[in-house]
Amino acid sequence: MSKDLTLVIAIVILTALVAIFFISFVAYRKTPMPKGCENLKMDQEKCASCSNESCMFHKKEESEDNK
Amino acid sequence: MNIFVAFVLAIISSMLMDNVVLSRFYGICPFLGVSRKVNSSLGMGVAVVFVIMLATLICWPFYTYILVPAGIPFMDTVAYILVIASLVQLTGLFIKKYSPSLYKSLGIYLPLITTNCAVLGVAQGNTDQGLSFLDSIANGLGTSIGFLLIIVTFSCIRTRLETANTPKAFKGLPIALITAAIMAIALVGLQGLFSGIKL
Amino acid sequence: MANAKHYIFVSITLGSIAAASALLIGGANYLTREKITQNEINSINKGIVAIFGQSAGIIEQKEIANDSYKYVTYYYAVSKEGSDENIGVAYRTTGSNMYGKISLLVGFNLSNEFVSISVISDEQTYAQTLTDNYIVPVQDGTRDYNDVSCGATYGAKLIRDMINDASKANEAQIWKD
Amino acid sequence: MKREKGYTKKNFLKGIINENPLFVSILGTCPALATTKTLEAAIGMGILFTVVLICSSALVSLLRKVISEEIRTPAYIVIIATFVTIVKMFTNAFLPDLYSTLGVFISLIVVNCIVLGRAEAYASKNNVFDSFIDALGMGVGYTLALLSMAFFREFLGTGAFAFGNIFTFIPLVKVQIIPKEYVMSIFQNPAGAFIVFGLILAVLAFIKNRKEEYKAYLARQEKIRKAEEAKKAALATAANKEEGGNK
Repeated sequence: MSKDLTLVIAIVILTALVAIFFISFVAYRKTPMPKGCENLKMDQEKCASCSNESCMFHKKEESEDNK
Repeated sequence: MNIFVAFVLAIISSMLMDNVVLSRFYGICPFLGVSRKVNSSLGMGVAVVFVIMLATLICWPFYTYILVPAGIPFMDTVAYILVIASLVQLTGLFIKKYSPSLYKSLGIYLPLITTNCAVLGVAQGNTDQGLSFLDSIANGLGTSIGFLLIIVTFSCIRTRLETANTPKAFKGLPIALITAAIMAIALVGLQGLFSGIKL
Repeated sequence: MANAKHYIFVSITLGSIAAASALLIGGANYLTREKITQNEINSINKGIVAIFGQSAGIIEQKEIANDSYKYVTYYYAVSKEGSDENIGVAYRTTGSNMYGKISLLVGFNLSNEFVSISVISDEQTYAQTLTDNYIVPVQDGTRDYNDVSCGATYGAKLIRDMINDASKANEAQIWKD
Repeated sequence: MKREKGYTKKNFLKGIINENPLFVSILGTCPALATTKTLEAAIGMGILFTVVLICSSALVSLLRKVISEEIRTPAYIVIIATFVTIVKMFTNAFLPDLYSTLGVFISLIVVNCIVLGRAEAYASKNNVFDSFIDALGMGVGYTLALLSMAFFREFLGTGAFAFGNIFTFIPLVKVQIIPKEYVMSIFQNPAGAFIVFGLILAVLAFIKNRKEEYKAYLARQEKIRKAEEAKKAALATAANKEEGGNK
């Protein structure tokens, strides 16, 4: 197989994967929360050992602090 | 040698003797972060089992039948992380839509799993080590069940430790880490448990 | 309308990021590929030196695809540097078990006696126990094949099989045809 | 934006001391436990990690106006994974021994919380230079933390410091300090990693507690001194009054 063709295939595969991820990402966000799950928390505990900013708990706790 | 026995032995050894957290060091962050309450650790563990199994079932064929024939096996890490991230989102989507009760118990742990090393570590390890598909499944199953087992056990110990009289400097994480060390020593003792079986 | 525009912009951004990443990775692969193959050859040469001593080198190599020896993949004839005199043969064996892939060089001298082994590549997860408990004793001359415990049962059986396979291949002199 | 003086220096130093990713934020623990068997492996891991962190932070900050809010996570994941793959290939080509020692942990930099966390928390909001300095500080801080763990593990576990096994371009040096019969090989095992990490965290917590206690002690002393001064002043005024009365 020629070098250029391999690169084209690589681009196609990667773009397809990113597209799948993006679509599922948007779809997950747009799906409404089921009833009764609006205020789910991890048993009122804080993730003390993790300050991962991308984590959803992190943001929740911060916004609560702001209030 | 019976394939079934080998399969079970592979599961047991990647579950206990070469435990994912205590001897391979994957997934330490959730191991320390989500192990304060037994309920949360159970939810996290079950979610990890689910995602690791799905990732193993998808990533290995993806590597063998798409990436290698296309001549781009070097793109494995990028492909795996994207597959895992999509899987997490899709799983979340499905249980959000169709099973609110499941979402109630697992939903909040799912977004955490994208950055869990255990999932990527298992997917990457399966192909890096050149395992067969059956061995990959055994590895995935053993690893994930081992994670569930250890995180639940550890959270039980930690709830007891909260009330124990530990020195002030050791309160919280340090004593938890020392506990993990003792658990690791205990699991080392199991090595060669079934050495009577001739492979 | 604005929504559609926004989505087009977003997809173009993501698509170009993905394409750029694929190009970058492809370029890096193109730059490093030759070096990686060279490294592999170097590690085989190093293994030959580790088995047969300084100034040993490969004078002839042959790929072996014989179904009755499932681990043996390559045959190497070894000589002292600067002379054509053969001082031994080595076999490259590759196999995998439930812990992963491993690749060994097994060396024999001219009177078909086992000399030593040397590890070329080792993708096994728990390689440390294997190296300490099995590979080092074999290199030191122990050849009673006691299995070591590794995981739930034996991990070292693969190495024993690979050495036996190479030994059998050497006795049959499969490289002659 | 107007920046205060010495911001760059502060920005660099915060990653090393006040916000050390490993010892203060407890992030990136997986490679910290797995690759600290020897000093050399720790240095290698630290350098690779720093390179990935700097590259991805700089690029994310460069593209921060193009990447809109909703495609952040996918874009960041792709960028980080790309740099990790490139770093992995170059390691495999030029430092094959480091590559085989670290193994799958090079790929696992992708899911290291520090890289994604820095991209989201800092690089997506600040300019390229600041992000670069921030990433450099975090990387150096993480490397130093790894080195301090590897120091204890290698020293207690093997009793020696060996260089040249992984970085083959430097000559092989091995300094045996503790005789081989007296080493505690548990520190080379997984359990030893947990013990060393736990003890380091305990020592840091102890120092922090001591500092707080000392501050509280100083505050108490200050209070007592003030109270005594007030008392003295009251006594002096009372004495003055008495004197005045006697006259």
